[in-house]
Amino acid sequence: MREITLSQAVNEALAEEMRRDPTVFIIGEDVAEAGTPFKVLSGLVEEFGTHRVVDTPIAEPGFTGIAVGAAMTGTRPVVDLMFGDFLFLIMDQLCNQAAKTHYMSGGKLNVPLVLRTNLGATRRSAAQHSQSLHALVAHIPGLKVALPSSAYEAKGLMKTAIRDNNPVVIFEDKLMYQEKAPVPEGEFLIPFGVANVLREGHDITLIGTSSMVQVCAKAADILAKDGISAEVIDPRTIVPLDEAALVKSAKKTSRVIVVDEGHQSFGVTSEIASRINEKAFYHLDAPALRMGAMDVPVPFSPALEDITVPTPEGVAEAARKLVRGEMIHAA
Amino acid sequence: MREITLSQAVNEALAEEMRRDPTVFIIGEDVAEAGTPFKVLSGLVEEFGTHRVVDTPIAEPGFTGIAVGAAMTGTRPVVDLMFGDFLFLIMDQLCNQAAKTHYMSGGKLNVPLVLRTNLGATRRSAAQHSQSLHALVAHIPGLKVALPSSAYEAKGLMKTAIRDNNPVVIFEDKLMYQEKAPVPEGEFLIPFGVANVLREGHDITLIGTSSMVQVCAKAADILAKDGISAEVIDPRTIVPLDEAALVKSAKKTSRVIVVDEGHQSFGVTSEIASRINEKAFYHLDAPALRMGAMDVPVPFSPALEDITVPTPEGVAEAARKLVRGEMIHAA
Amino acid sequence: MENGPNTNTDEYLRIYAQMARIRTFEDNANQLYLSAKMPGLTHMYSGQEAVAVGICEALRTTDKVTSTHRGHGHCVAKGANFKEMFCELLGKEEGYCRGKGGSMHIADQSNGNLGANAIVGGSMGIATGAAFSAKLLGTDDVTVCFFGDGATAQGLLYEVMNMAALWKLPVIYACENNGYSEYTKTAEIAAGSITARAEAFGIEAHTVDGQDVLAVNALSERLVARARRGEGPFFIELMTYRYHGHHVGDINREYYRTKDEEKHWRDDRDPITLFARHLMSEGIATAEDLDAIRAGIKDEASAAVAYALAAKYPDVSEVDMHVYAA
Amino acid sequence: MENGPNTNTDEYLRIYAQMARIRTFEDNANQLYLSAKMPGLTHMYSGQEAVAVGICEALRTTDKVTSTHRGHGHCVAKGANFKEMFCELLGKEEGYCRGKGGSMHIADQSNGNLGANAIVGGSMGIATGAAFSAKLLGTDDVTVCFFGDGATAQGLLYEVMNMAALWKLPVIYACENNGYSEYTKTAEIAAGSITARAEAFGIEAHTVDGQDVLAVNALSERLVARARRGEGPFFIELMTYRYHGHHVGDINREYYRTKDEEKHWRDDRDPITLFARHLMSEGIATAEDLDAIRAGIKDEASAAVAYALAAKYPDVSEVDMHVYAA
Ligand SMILES: Cc1ncc(C[n+]2csc(CCOP(=O)(O)OP(=O)(O)O)c2C)c(N)n1
Ligand SMILES: Cc1ncc(C[n+]2csc(CCOP(=O)(O)OP(=O)(O)O)c2C)c(N)n1
Ligand SMILES: [Mg+2]
Ligand SMILES: [Mg+2]
Repeated sequence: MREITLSQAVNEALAEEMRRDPTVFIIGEDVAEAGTPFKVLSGLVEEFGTHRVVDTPIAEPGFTGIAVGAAMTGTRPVVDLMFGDFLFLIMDQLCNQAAKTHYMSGGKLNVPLVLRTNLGATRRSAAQHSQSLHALVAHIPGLKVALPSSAYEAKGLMKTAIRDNNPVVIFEDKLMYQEKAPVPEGEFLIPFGVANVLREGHDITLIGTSSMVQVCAKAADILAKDGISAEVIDPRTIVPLDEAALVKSAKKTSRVIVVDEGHQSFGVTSEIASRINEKAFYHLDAPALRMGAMDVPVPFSPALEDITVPTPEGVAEAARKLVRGEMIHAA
Repeated sequence: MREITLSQAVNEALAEEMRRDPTVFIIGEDVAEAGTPFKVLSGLVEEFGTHRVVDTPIAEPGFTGIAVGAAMTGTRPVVDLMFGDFLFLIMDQLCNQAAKTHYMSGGKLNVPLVLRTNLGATRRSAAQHSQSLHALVAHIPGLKVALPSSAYEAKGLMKTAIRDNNPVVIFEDKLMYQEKAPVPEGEFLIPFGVANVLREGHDITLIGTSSMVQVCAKAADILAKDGISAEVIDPRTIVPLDEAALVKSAKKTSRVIVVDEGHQSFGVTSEIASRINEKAFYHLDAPALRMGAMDVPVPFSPALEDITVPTPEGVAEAARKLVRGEMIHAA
Repeated sequence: MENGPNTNTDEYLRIYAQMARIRTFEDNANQLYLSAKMPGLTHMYSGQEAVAVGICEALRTTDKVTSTHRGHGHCVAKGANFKEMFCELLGKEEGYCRGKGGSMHIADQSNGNLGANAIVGGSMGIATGAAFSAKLLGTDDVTVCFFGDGATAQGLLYEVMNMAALWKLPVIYACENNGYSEYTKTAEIAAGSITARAEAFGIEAHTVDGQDVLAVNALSERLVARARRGEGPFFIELMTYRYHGHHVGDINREYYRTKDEEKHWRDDRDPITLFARHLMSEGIATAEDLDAIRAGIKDEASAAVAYALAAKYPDVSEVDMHVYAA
Repeated sequence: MENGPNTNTDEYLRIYAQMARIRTFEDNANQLYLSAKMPGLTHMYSGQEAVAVGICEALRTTDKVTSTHRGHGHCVAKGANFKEMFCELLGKEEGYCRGKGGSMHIADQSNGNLGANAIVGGSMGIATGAAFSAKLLGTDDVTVCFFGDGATAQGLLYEVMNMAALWKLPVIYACENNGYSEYTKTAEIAAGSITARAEAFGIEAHTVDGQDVLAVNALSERLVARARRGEGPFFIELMTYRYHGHHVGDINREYYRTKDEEKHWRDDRDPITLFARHLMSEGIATAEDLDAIRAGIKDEASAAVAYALAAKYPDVSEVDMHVYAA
């Protein structure tokens, strides 16, 4: 199969959907000629014109609000939010307006909006350009949250998101934009709420999201050398969450680590760990272990930044301890 | 001991701190002559003047930003955010600026700011005036989060918050403003990070926050009639969180329910349950059970709204099942 | 009073009736509150009727409006009926939003009302976005964004006006300046000039007497027609007054405004009385004609209230319906 | 060139030196990037020196500034030294922020620089709040809020200008209009007039040639003095240009601006060259004097770079220090 970058995959998904549906448009800063700073959208304005690939002023609340209103009135905006950290600027439009409109209107108004943004640290971009804020969005009923972990996932999830009649927030991993993966030529969709078992195993389950899926996969490689068989699962969307698949694996392996790049406390790992503990408690040898990013603002200094995020070695080490029954906490 | 309302308690705390420290000021909408819509601040402008009790235009991001800058330069603002739902408007100033300034400056700049706001549904105020958004704030390192559960707590925690050198968000329970509780006359502070055991028990631990502390206390009353002895704990602050006290109780009773008025998924109950499961796993008869608000926007209709929030009866019922070993999930 | 382009008798009487409908709706809503039959609080539109009606009479059904926490007036003026409105205010299943929205979120999709909003200024993006849709889809619908003087303090307004101006969107920003935001006078919270702010973004701005329904309507007809032709956006500041407190529970108001001031507006500046006088002096209608119109509306309102009181609440199973669209 | 109030030779030479310091700092920072010695990206201030220096020379040490993602110029102009700055850019413990902030968050508390900000417009509230503090505490410090033309699209600006105007705060909003926000021309993202927007809030606004350091300084001296006396706030739009790309990695720029345009600004409008010419034609300094100043600065910069390259990173134990203040 051909290999393309995550950037190209997102670009293809958008182009295909824009060809298919004339109501789909893109709005955001430097999305047209510049094709975004990450160059993800290159070429789209040439094909679809500036009325469908719309450059905005630096006014995130404003253009998100415009997208919400547009979505309520017959179009399907894809909002480009340059950095996930800017979510803090648009929370009102996203969480008070977009997320609640369908419910508050008793089902009469829809907001079929996609918000494309990103997550991930270790780019030396410091505290305001490195956050992974998907847990915040996932806490708000009415929003769906997708976390693609490869070019393939990015394409399939983006196409599903565009066709969804709800506001969907997609977080891409900044560090993955130039990473290639096999992506079939033709059209395909990836349904929301269906986890992907990347690798089967029987000693331990590693649940990873987004950037942490590869960390888990690499940890599984390390563990394999130690004779430990790790199952690796990518939930793909955290809202909706494929709880059944996660619980099933937990019951099978009886040991679970949940790895996510958001801050650990009050984060995604807590939710997933809680669900697993609730539903698979009597099958577990030890409580589901959370490995999120440290609860610190992301430091600029490379010497500090790299230790704030889970690594394959760190996950493998924790897994080894779990398998050996050495988890200190569980005393 | 005299009894005063939560409103009066907050008012007293502010007045005492403003007398003690001339750099403390209040800023927000209709805080001066009107004393806020909830009348919590009545009388303060008369004593401290309009330069220290500052009415603003309806510009939450703006006045929060002003408070952040003021806090960085020698004053101690208390920001009045009329409804917790408006947090979505100020997340950038709170989470990208206030929360990170101390860290990003390598410890050189401080932001001693208190944000007073509220939480709680069942006031028939619908989806944009009923949210309990403390989990979002708790996810962001650099912020402290206090959840007073009575007039007494409100006073002591507010005074501690004002003296803290960090941004602190205090969520008051809207429904409690007129509720009286014994509050000593003189000055007192309640330290952050020290949970309060309201009631000792040995069959089950009920951990409640804010509005849910009383729900847990009432559930304990109900349970007492059934001969079930429930321990009721109020963490008081969720950042910092008195994990040790919660884990200790969990180990003692071996059954835990965590009750909080925020949405359940990706919420406070997930965090607390995770920590208890991690640290007390082998002492538990069943996984810590989460009881948050439903994952739905808060509906206006009374017929619907009331069922979105945990009730004493609901908590008692769940507790009974836990004690009897009947938790369905735990299969 | 200025004569607008809607100069035939039917249209005049319709304008009168629409204003009377709003007033009657609010009187009933207030009564429901006072008699503890309505859940929660609500914000009365009484006094501002000429704004909503003057503007909405210049709109087509497919034109869009976005409304505010003080939204009953916009909802009625855009064509909503009493039954679904009262049902909504009482949280009943037959309400416009199945009781899930209530007063602060009432929307009427069928008439282009995209909804009230409990976030002050929260609908400014939505309105601008509806205008964006119209342009992209090539319809010639116009959107009116209603908001109060207090809402001009929200930065969102300036963000979206900038884009509306850059992209020449068919949106009209209608600022209802009723002199107060909650318990604070406008002068204390708005520096400079509100219309100059719009003009600074290159947006043509007008100020109009919001108690003169024909003046409001004449201006609106002109601007709506121009917006439809792609000459927008526009900004209108409408000088008006709310008779009641900020919300129904705001009873003691003397610390922020005098009874004399309230009396002056009610007695001398009432938009319905002023328009009735005009209709009679021009010989368009007699006092009896107008009485009959109002009586009919009162009956309709009473019937709707009775219906809504008796109507059923949504079933509890609805609580988690409509969180996500299919 | 207009003569400002700072007319003695020392001050002139200091102004020259400060501009040269910024240029030299940026040349070194760019070099660090190109040689892959600097982590991350950074935004060069070169070309805009007359703005930061013209303004900051009108300020006292206790006056405050807030800065932007393009913040090295403000930092140097407000008095910072190279060693701590380069250490910060390289993430070293001896940096102004112990390496935790980096280029986009560099702050220098000791000189009243409250910090760069990676959120466009993010510091507008902070600056206004610093002015609020000064007023409440009764100091007569003035705060200058630096931001770009692109940042005028952020609603926050209008929210805080409204309050600054209502409360007469000692703050000066300094909009550095360098013609671009990222890869987009200002005209495409700013409708109407930027200064008119401030004026609409009742704020006195000025436009000045941002390449003419004496003009900038003269205007700033006047406005700072007036702000100190409680006559603020003020707004200044400074017309300027950035020589480099949006950030150091923005190399191929021809799709959004021509090489001719860049050459015109560099050759004909360079603030340092223009000022040097003025100093020489007025007989204040010779070419040799100025060469000597620049040479001294270059040596200082090289030494600081060498120091910073050799300096140590913060210890890993620092990672969770400074999340909370004691
Ligand atoms: C973002 C936000 N801030 C504050 C409030 C509380 N609030 C509700 S209405 C109102 C006053 C609005 O004034 P104005 O815009 O003039 O409208 P009016 O009530 O006069 O119709 C305020 C402050 C709110 N609902 N939303
Ligand atoms: C809120 C926010 N939106 C977008 C960005 C990305 N961004 C960084 S700089 C910039 C352009 C800023 O333009 P301007 O304000 O004119 O400053 P200049 O770069 O020209 O100095 C943008 C869009 C950001 N950092 N913050
Ligand atoms: Mg008003
Ligand atoms: Mg610029």
